[in-house]
Amino acid sequence: MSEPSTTPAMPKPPASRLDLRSRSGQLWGAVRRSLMPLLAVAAALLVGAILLLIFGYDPIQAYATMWHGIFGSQRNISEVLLKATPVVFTGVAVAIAYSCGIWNIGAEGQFYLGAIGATYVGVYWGDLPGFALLLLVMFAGFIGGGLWAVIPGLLKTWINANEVVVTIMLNYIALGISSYLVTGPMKEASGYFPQTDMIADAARLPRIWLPTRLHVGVILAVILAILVTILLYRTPLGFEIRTIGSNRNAARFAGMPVKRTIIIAMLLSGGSAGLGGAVEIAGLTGRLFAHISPGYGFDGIAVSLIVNNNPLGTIFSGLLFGGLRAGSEIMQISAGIPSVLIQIIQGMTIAFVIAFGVYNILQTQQQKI
Amino acid sequence: MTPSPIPRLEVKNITKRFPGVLANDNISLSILPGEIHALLGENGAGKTTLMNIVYGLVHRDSGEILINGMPVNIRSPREAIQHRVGMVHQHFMLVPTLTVAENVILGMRPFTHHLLDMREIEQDILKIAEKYGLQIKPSELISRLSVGEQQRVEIVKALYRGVDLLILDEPTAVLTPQETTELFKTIRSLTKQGLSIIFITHKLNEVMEVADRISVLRDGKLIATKSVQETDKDELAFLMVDRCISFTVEKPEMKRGEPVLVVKDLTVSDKFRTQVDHISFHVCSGEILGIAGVDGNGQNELALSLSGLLRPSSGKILLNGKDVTHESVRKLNRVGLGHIPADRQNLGLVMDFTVAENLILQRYYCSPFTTTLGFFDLAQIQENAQRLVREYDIRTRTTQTKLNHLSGGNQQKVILAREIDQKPKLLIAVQPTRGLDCGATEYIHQILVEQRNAGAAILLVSTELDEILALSDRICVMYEGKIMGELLNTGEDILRIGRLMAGVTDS
Amino acid sequence: TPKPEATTAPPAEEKVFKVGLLSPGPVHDQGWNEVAYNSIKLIEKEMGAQVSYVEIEETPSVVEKAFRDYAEQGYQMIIGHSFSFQDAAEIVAKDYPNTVFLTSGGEKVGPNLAPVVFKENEVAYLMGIIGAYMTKSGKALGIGGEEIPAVANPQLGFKAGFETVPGNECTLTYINSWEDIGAGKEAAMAGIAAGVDIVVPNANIAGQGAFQAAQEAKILAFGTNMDQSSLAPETIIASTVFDYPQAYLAIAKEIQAGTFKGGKMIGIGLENEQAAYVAINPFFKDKIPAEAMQKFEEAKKKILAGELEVPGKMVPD
Amino acid sequence: MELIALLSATVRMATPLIFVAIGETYSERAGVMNIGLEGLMLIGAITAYTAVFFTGSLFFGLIAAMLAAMLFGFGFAYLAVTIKANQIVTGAALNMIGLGVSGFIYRVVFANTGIVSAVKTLPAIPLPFLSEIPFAGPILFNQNALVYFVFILTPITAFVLNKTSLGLSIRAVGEHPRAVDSVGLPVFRLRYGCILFAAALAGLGGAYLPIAHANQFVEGLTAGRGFIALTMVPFAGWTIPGVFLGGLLFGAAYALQLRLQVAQLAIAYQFLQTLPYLLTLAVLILSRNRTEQPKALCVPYEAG
Ligand SMILES: Nc1ncnc2c1ncn2[C@@H]1O[C@H](COP(=O)(O)OP(=O)(O)OP(=O)(O)O)[C@@H](O)[C@H]1O
Ligand SMILES: Nc1ncnc2c1ncn2[C@@H]1O[C@H](COP(=O)(O)OP(=O)(O)OP(=O)(O)O)[C@@H](O)[C@H]1O
Ligand SMILES: [Mg+2]
Ligand SMILES: [Mg+2]
Repeated sequence: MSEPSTTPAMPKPPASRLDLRSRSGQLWGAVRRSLMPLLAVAAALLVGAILLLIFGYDPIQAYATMWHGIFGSQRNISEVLLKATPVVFTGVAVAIAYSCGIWNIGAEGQFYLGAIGATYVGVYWGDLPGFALLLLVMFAGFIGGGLWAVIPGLLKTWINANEVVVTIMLNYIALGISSYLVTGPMKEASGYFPQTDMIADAARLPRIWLPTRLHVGVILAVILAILVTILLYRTPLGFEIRTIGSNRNAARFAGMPVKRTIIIAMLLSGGSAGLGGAVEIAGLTGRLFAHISPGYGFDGIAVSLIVNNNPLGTIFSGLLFGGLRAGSEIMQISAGIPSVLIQIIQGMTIAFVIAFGVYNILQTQQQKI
Repeated sequence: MTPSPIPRLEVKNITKRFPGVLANDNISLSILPGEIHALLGENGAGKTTLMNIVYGLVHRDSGEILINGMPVNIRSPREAIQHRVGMVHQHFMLVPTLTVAENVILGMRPFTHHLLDMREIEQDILKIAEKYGLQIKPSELISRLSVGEQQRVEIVKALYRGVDLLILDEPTAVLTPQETTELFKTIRSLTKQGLSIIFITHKLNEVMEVADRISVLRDGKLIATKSVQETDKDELAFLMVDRCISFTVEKPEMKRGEPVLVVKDLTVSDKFRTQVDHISFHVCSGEILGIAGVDGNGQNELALSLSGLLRPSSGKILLNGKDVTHESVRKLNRVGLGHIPADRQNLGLVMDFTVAENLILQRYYCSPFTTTLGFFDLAQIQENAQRLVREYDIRTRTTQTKLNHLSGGNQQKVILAREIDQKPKLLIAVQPTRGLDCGATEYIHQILVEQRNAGAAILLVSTELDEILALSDRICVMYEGKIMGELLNTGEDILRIGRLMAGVTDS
Repeated sequence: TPKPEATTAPPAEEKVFKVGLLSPGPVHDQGWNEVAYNSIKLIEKEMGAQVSYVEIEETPSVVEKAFRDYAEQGYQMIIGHSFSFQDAAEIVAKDYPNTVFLTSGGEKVGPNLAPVVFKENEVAYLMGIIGAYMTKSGKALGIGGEEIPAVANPQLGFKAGFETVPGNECTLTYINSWEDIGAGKEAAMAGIAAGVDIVVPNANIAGQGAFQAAQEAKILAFGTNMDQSSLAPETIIASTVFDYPQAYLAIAKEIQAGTFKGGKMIGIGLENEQAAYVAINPFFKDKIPAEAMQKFEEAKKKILAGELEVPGKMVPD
Repeated sequence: MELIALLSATVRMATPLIFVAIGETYSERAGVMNIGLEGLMLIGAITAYTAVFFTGSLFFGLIAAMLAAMLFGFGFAYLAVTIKANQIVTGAALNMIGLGVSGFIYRVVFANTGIVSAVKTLPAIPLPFLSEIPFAGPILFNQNALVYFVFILTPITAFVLNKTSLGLSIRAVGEHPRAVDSVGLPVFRLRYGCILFAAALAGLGGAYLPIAHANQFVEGLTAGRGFIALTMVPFAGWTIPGVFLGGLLFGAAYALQLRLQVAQLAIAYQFLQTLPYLLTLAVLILSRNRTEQPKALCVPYEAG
């Protein structure tokens, strides 16, 4: 050893080589991590097949139908992407809040508020020039959802109110608001149905894969996931968010603005979900109904957690969810399998995915408590 | 030679590998009845791992364990307890939201029996504690205790269970000298009744004082087992780190400059009590001011309030002549305050972040880590980490290793590297060497002195009188939130300091 | 222009008459959705048609795909069983001119697109008249699942009929659920405590909680959408019946025969005695005052003659 | 009379919530959050309905409901404790499976065979003398057996949690499982036990709906009660008396909003419907209770 003996020496190869090795290790880990969910889906389908057999359905036909329903045509693929889109938005929302140590069970409500904000702008400010209107619609969605999520954020930082309670309660309140608006102040001009008027044409998201109805929202979802990943892992704000999420005391010790960061994280989290709501309105429905979401906010929780709250990962888990949902409808339509049975298979798929996935992740990072 | 008695504990060829680390490498060792067996080794040498294996908390990859000559397969602490093995852990195994008494009896009574008559239980516990001279308040919540007090609870907890073999993993790291003396008395009286003790420490003085035999681990291997008569401090230190250790700190004459920190009439209190009681003192550049005192006398609160984490209820704090009493942590950090906190895992570090991330915990938003565009410069962060790992000899596999995979000593070095690298004008160091091996301690002492020589003002808070005497230029003694007295460190006032620490004034 | 996609059914199957149903909830809900399910079952039985249904969350955005899935597979008739499916139906109908799209409720029309709308308000009005003479306290309570036209319109009709007797008052509660039987029961009990002695639940199975409460409190009730008398034989005086199965069967026959003409709302009211009527529970036949039945018949005539406009009108003349 | 009706409606609405929340309190105190309560309630509901339908025995129905929910709870425990899967997603999956399984059983056994019918329900049992106490009597002492059970269960579970060594172990395992492990207590078994206990109570809470509150089963009849019960636990600061009061508060607000709707105030009914949620929020904000959640909540335990 060349170093003088007074300073303690540790034999070690150049750090860069070590890091390189660890990076390739990470790559292998990532490959395995993405293989495991596939295995899990396979296992779930196997158990599902047994269930189908027991109840007198032909599993081969059922799965063939499902396969066709997912990959069978341009349109089917586009529908899977469409179904994945909203849950990527809500999944990213859950992931941001989780990184900051907050359980956002309220993505559902934030999605609604985003949809409401977007509809309001799209309907009542429809005269604005084209692109500006579209931007404003998206912005209104972001702000609607974001402010709704700031409420639990503020209550958390001001009085340390438990966010699980607050966000769940706010979900119900958001539903009430939506129902009130479509039956009251925002009800369509003709006054017949509990729905708003159509938003202006200029406020609609352009389609990107004619003749399917796939719209630019799916690209927005991917961009959002990428931006949030960059934010969390490549910027000071993201570092603050993650530090607070891991150890709030250490964040204070490091001089981070804890309260402010929590509020910002919640704004971004709710904003993502709200953007999802805006995309749903501007991309698909064109107007607000009392029930604009079949539970995208709740799916977002699973979508985020399955991939360990990695925003980029939500693209993949979102696709899994989109595929399952699209497959579910086609299995009912073409194979006559009741929705409840499909629900069981979906539930099991998630259970398997999480069981396999987490087992694998734990192998790479044994955590002490 | 008399036939040696059946060992109380014998481990044979124990091997344990963690991802990337061979923590225990084919270790064989035996502990005799009535023996005090010291286990020595650098931070990360594998001492705790070995003991966790014996206690069933960690599972060995291979090897054998015999208790009283019988091979046993200990897979959980329950089985260890059944074999009358007790362990006081390095990192406390106490539930903060429960009381002392609840922690002590946890797991002691079958679920089906015994409604908990807490008053009776508390009496029992007090009896045991008094018998061994350990002071505890059974009805107090753990979360309201200082680390030293918690350590006492851990010992009582083990004794309350009745054991033949007691493992003490660095029990004295957080005890005052008096408490340590008491503990040794306790240990000796226990061994008289045939109890065996395994005693892990980094303090060679203690080893020489109390141990019968000593085993030294290095890099997961057993290097040697010696009886206390056939060895000395220097040899042990050499065995541990494979080089010579100097136990005294080279300290040139102080070059005292302007006062950097001035504290005037500072008071900190919460709902329950006043922790810092109208304190005034100052620290100059180029000087180390030692704050001595028994743990739990307000030193922690003092340090926290100086670094902006705790709001003082009255008084003034001046840093470089400016009033910073109510400044934010961030601002204090920017004007040159460094802080090595006592509670490193909870305050100083983010345990599931990487080494590199922990090393930029305060300066992440500054250049060069963040570019003008507002994004991280990963290359700079990485380079910073590699440089600090090298300069401060942080033993980690990579800079991307998570902190909870580092040994305690290396975790401490991460904080030290980060704080000192910012070239603080005022460095508050609270228990900077708690739990560190003698090599690392020597190293940290050197660095603190270097900083002082370079003109930093250093506020050293330590319950280790040795450390205070070795490093300080001036010494203040705290007792119940007050400063009992201040003196220049001539190295000759040990008795007077001891009196002050006990709350006895000079008059 | 959309290209026809690869999945066309084999030619042999093309002669089979195929009917698809988009159900916005579980088809066994003993209410709204079950009615639609019964419709396709009836078509299957009577015409030997091949029928299929899909339960989708009540979210308009997912509907378009389901419409297309059926149309794509050559279904000739697709029922979208909610007014809120009409936007999607309108879009898809343009692409599949050989398929007839029907929505239960709604207003959008096209050559191969038509809503089927019952004049629920008129039938409910008549039932309200019976209620007006059966009540002792003069108070009735409607219990709705959610505020949708199929609940709000008949409620307006019932209220108008009930309040033809001066001093009578009819109020409405929403329970925000179609499944929560407990809530239906509690809503009825809240009304009972406030002096109501007639409840009119219109909330699918959740409404059965209200019948249960009425039975326990020994007050009276009316059924909605189908003859519900058997659920509480000594409590339910009468029910409004909107016979979707018969209506859809008739339409299916037209479609198969090639005589179906879209382009307008298919309104079904009292003039169609088999499809929209008040079914009186035999147990109560003799217990309804003669005066009530007289007013009932008078009102029916006036409505049919266009002399009486009942609130809650949905179908333009 | 109005007030008595309101209060007894409160008790009826609150009972299933309190059952479920008591169980979940145990589970969370032991460090396991189960958001699959809704699914477990549905399992309990369909099982009780089926069992009572075919055997006519209400008692058997309740036992069967608890056992069936425990079976699914065991699956949850296996994933969440043994496999260390993320508790939240596992709970979400449980909700799906519960909805699917209960709906499937209902269709196969009842709807498709056309034998849907009302079942017999738990009768109100007026307690002698007590039920005649003016005012309180009819509210408290003229209820069905499950309501009495909730009144008994609340103090018992509170006592066990706070005053026995089992309760001490449960409280400790949710805070610091490693400490519990280090004193030789079985961390996994404690967690399994609490999860199963919570599942049994969720089954009971679910069973209450078709055989005590109403007399029918329908897909999704729990209508979000599992989630409300879930919020009651942190709302109450993880205490048993707290969830009892929280359940009553929510039940009262629900019963009140129905009455306000009947009263035809000039307020949109949607705002009245949100009253229970707003009230819960308001109480949460105003109350001084800021208990921290158990430290190890949602953290799987990894033995050395
Ligand atoms: N351990 C904790 N658990 C729950 N909430 C906490 C915890 N620590 C802090 N908080 C919440 O976060 C807040 C952060 O406190 P603090 O006043 O230190 O923020 P700050 O860093 O000074 O932010 P700002 O400068 O914006 O005021 C606290 O007031 C409290 O509400
Ligand atoms: N759970 C774990 N996962 C991975 N590595 C571990 C784990 N526990 C310990 N190690 C590693 O094993 C080695 C031995 O650690 P151990 O805690 O036994 O050291 P020690 O001798 O007790 O050190 P100290 O004096 O600092 O307490 C260290 O390199 C440590 O990083
Ligand atoms: Mg150690
Ligand atoms: Mg502050």
